[in-house]
Amino acid sequence: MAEAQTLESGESAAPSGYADTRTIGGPILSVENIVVKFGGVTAINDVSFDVREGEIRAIIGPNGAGKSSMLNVLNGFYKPRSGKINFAGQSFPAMDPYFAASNGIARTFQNIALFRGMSTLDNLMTGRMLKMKRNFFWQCLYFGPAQKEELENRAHVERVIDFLEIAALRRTPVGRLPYGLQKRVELGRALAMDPKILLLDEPMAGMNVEEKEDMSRFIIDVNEEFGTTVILIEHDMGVVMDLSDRVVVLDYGSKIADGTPDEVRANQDVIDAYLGVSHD
Amino acid sequence: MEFLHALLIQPFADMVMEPAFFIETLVKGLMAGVLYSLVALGFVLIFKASGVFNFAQGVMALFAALTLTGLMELLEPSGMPKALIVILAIAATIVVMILLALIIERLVLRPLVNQELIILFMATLGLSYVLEGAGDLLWGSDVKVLDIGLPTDVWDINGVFIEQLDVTAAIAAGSLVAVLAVFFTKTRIGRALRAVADDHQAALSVGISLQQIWVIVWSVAGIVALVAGIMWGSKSGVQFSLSLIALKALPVLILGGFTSIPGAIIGGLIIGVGEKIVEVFWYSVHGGAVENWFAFMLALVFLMFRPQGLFGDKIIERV
Amino acid sequence: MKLTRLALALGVAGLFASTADVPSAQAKYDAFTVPSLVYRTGAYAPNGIPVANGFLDYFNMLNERDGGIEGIKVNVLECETAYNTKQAVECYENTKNEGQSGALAINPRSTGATYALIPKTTEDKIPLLTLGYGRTSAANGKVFPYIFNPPGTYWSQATVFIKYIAQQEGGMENLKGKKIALVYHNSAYGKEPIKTLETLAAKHGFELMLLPVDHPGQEQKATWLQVRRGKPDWLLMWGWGVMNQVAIKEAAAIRFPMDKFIGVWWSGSENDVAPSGPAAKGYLAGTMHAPGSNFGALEEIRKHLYAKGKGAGEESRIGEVLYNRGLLEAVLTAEAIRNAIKIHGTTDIRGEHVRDGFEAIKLDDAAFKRLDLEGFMPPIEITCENHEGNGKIAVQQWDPDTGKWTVVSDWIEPMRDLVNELVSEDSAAFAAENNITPRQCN
Amino acid sequence: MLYRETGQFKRNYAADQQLFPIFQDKILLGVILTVALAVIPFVINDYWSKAILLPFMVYSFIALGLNILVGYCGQISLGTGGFMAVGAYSSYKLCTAFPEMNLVFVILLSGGCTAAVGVLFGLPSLRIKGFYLAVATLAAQFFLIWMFNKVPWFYNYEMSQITAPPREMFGFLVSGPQASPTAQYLFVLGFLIVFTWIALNLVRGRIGRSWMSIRDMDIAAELLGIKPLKTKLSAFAVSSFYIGIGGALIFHIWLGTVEATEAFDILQSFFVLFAIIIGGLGSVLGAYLGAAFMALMPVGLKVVLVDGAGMAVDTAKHIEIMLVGSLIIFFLIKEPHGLARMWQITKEKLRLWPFPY
Repeated sequence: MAEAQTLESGESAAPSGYADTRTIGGPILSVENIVVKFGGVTAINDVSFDVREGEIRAIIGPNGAGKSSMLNVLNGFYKPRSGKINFAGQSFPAMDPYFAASNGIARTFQNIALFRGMSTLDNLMTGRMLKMKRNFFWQCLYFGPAQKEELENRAHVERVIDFLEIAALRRTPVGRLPYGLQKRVELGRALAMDPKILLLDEPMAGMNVEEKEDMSRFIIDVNEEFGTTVILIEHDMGVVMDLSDRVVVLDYGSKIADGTPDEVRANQDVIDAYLGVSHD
Repeated sequence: MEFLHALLIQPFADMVMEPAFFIETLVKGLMAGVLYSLVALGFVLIFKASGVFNFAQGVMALFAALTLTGLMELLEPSGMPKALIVILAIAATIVVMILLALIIERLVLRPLVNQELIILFMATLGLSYVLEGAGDLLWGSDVKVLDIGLPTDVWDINGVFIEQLDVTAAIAAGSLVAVLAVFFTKTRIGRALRAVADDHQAALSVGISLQQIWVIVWSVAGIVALVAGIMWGSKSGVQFSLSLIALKALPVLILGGFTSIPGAIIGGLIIGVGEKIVEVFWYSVHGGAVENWFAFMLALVFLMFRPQGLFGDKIIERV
Repeated sequence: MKLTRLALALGVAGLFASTADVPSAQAKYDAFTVPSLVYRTGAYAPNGIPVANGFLDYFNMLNERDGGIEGIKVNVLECETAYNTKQAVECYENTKNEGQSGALAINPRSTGATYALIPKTTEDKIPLLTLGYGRTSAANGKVFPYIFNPPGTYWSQATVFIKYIAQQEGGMENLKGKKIALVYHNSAYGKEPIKTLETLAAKHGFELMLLPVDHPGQEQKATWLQVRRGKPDWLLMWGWGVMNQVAIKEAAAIRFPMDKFIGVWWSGSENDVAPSGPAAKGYLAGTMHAPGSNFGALEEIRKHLYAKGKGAGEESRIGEVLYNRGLLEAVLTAEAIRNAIKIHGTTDIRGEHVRDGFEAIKLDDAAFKRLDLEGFMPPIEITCENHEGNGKIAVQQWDPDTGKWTVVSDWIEPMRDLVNELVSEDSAAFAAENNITPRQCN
Repeated sequence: MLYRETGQFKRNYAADQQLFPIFQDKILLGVILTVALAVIPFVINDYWSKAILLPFMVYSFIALGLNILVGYCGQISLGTGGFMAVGAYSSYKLCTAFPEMNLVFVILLSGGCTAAVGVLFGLPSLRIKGFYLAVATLAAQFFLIWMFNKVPWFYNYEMSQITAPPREMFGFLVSGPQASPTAQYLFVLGFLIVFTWIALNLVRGRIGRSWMSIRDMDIAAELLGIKPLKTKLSAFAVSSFYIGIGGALIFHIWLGTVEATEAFDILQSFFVLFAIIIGGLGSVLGAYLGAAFMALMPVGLKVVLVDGAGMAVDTAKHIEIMLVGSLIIFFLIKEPHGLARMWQITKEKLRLWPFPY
């Protein structure tokens, strides 16, 4: 698994007739034996998996399986009871949110977590926060270095805006946008961070078919054009199977399957979990 | 060294050396605490049911007490026996407070439903201005003596002085809490109120009218304000300063939690006892008049360990 | 739309304010302007109302009876401060140029406002009358040429209380070993007597216990626990507002002997003792003037105002302590205006002339008789260097059965040496700090 | 038509990110600045200075500071009065300890002192949120006022009522009784203009966005790499800096004398909080509008009711209080986002007015 591999086109990831030119690298991030508990409840129980550079990795499972908790562990919002996280050449018992962000882990949220009082543009600009270094003094003056930096980052954000086709929404407070667009802005904010790894928590929940198609296209584009590794939680099986290179399946906090979409689809435990076979 | 001695040793030595005085301090602290609780209770009722931080609670106490004294003055010339006047005036004041709740719901709360909490808080501030002006305009700004026949004497129990008015206040507060407890657990409306407190949407979906609930809860808070107004007003006379007792309730609120009735009571008692003991026994350290900030500091330090207060609902963060 | 209306209101406000600032010089004034900074609202309103009424009634009575002063009516301009310094400053600026005369004298009626206005009125040459409050060292007329604080300062009063206590205890030497507690409003005002009392404590060997009470003073249990514990022989109180009522009630509750409890003259009104009912019997307070309504001038007020329905308050409240206090402010102001006219030989007077009038105030028994106020207060004499006026101070006692205050002591002379020493020390420091060269008085 | 933006194109990001991108706004601002700088100084008198303009400007300054904390960073504070007192008393100490120091530096330094105190009392904000934090900041309010009243060092062992010594700027007295209204007005105006500009710069840049992100969704902000404690404390620091300067200006320029217990009591904290809520949370313009409403409305009503309608002062005051209260409620119902939002909506209407269709 260590050496690079190339997926055959049309097998799983990209729509048919589309040549997959991506290079999937070695593991960029991995978790080992993660346990998360809230009070007496075990949300994640001894889960391990890895994510390879450049792939789209899906985490699926029924409601309450611990998927969002897993993302929360990956970017440091939850501290696991035990286990470790390997990232950026280091190993941590728990991720530090600031370290995660500054090393290129960005995410979107299941329930949109945009800054509702700010405009679309400002929301995206917050994604550039870590790239902006001018100190307080220059910020007070604005003109000079701070403005230069501001404009450079603005140019970057404008590229994301163009990419996501939300140019018309620049000045609109995001609280006033419809749901689907809010999801898109949230993706934009994550993209503005220039992420190496993008964590997407149900990016298509509550969308209609067209919106889902748009969103799928963006995810694929991001993955292909920028080579961004994507970790994706999604309920829509069709989408998951189409998009992802590999899938982890969680049920009641435990990993029950891990593999390509086809492998997972054939796994009896997964079928049981989704069809609701009772646990003993 | 001397300072450390005064800070760390002397006060405790004093407590041991003067047990009777220590007990009296404790008792007075508890009594003061009861009075704080009475005010805090009004805040909690409204916050619990509607999430509104009702800044006007203090002014409501003033308004209720002003109305009561005003009505008693009006009834005075009728020649009725004093007890009857008092009962009539109290009943009439309760009616006024209920009317007030109706008006507040109609003119302030209903148009602001679903607004952010800080906006509602701000509106209660506007309300406190209106009530303050109206109370003074209607009844005048003079000090009014409030005498509804509560005992004012002092019991001397082996050199420990206990004011009967304080004991009355404690009994009133206790019965009030008991009545409220019965109201919340045994009556249909009470259960509805708790449903609203837990989840507005859910309450609406089972057919509880938010408007009614608000009127009821503001009426109850108005009656609590009346009790607080009577207890405080009997001591100092009824005058504008009565509205400032609200400040005394704020540390109690953060200590006890904004949503807990037992919290308001226990918080009040802790604040009352704590500030009296610190004020009295550590006098040589600070030189007096530390009660105000001490209450808040106590609450603040406490909050650092339990951000939701003593009995408040646990805050769970999720994304 | 709302904004335009708001702008309109503000515009109107501006218009009024700007027209107010045009001074004109006519041959004879229509009226003298005497602003009255009142607090008929807010936390201290119960005290502010009678003071304001007494002041207003006296001038209105002069207007009704004599057609004013020297035939010129006095226009008392009330301005509401709610006992708030910021609003008082607004009031001062709003009224100081009103009318043809401009403000002839200002009564700020709060310590904070007094301090804020001392430099301003000095600059604007308008006398500031602070009757028994304000800045003590303003008694030094050389440093504070426009500030008057007759008939006595807090420092004078503190020495009088100690003298009274010594009298009751049978002599100054008996103060030794006694314990005197001071319960005070925790503000600049309440802290005023501390320095004096500390000096006296050191000199006469009594122990001083300091018990601050924070504004507003609704809740004082801790303070009175301290009193219970410290067991002082005498209690002094520098209180204000609701603090007074609660303190008297708490003192009764711990069974402190009321006749050993002396309040400053701002803690000795009917309002302060009323909520305590019979428990306040025997409570003492300082006073600068006699209580009650048995004075000719008050009769005149009844006759010329209340009988015609023109009184400022309720008739039954004429003669209350604070009503008489307001009346005294008016009497002194009127007297200063009269003096100013006499000295300068014209009725076209302004604030600076009235200052000279204040410095010529010499009210002896005969003068009080002329004013229909025989026995109202002991003689005072204000001079260029002495703005305190050497008033004497008495102690009065409350009797809830009759609902009246009675003066129970002689009119006691303060310890002038001690007070003067403190005054000159403090005023010299003020002069140095503010680059003031004390003026010459001859 | 008045606010027509058609035809005003932005050709680069710098032009798009300027403070007043719309041409009409620039004109309006120009007019206001011209009046403020070139007209008012020549016509101002004591009344306009002490009763109207200084209170308005000083409270605008303080409201601006509080709005940074509450409106932009979402941390409700009721310690404003206490922080104002820190500004006033530290400027008094600095001013009397170093009589040669220029008043501008004195005031800036006292702003710095206040910022330090603000950071200290901002520490609990990491754990405490919402109304709990609001009430907890009252600890700062009560403790600071008690301290300034209690510890004689702060008032140089004299009266706890401190008095501002006379100080000059460019040869003109700006504090003390002899200071001319023009000098005082321009002094405060200078502070106001400079620091409004700085505030505008801060809120439109990186720091402002970090504040707003904490306000809107602190968890998401943290996961973007924004450090909550640092961000909150920076808001406390900047906010307290402004409030401290405001307190120092009240002391030196407007009142000339203050006493902590009276001038900076808890009601001041509420007063400023109301100003920003009425004016508009998270809006620099809102701070100005709110301060105007809270500071000038009572004066205006007083003039109308007492001088205009000849009402008795106490009745007028009661009615004034009721009116202010009713107006607060009315504005909240009409536009919960404050006068600033109302102005924005008016502007949007004016884009088409008088031809709305």
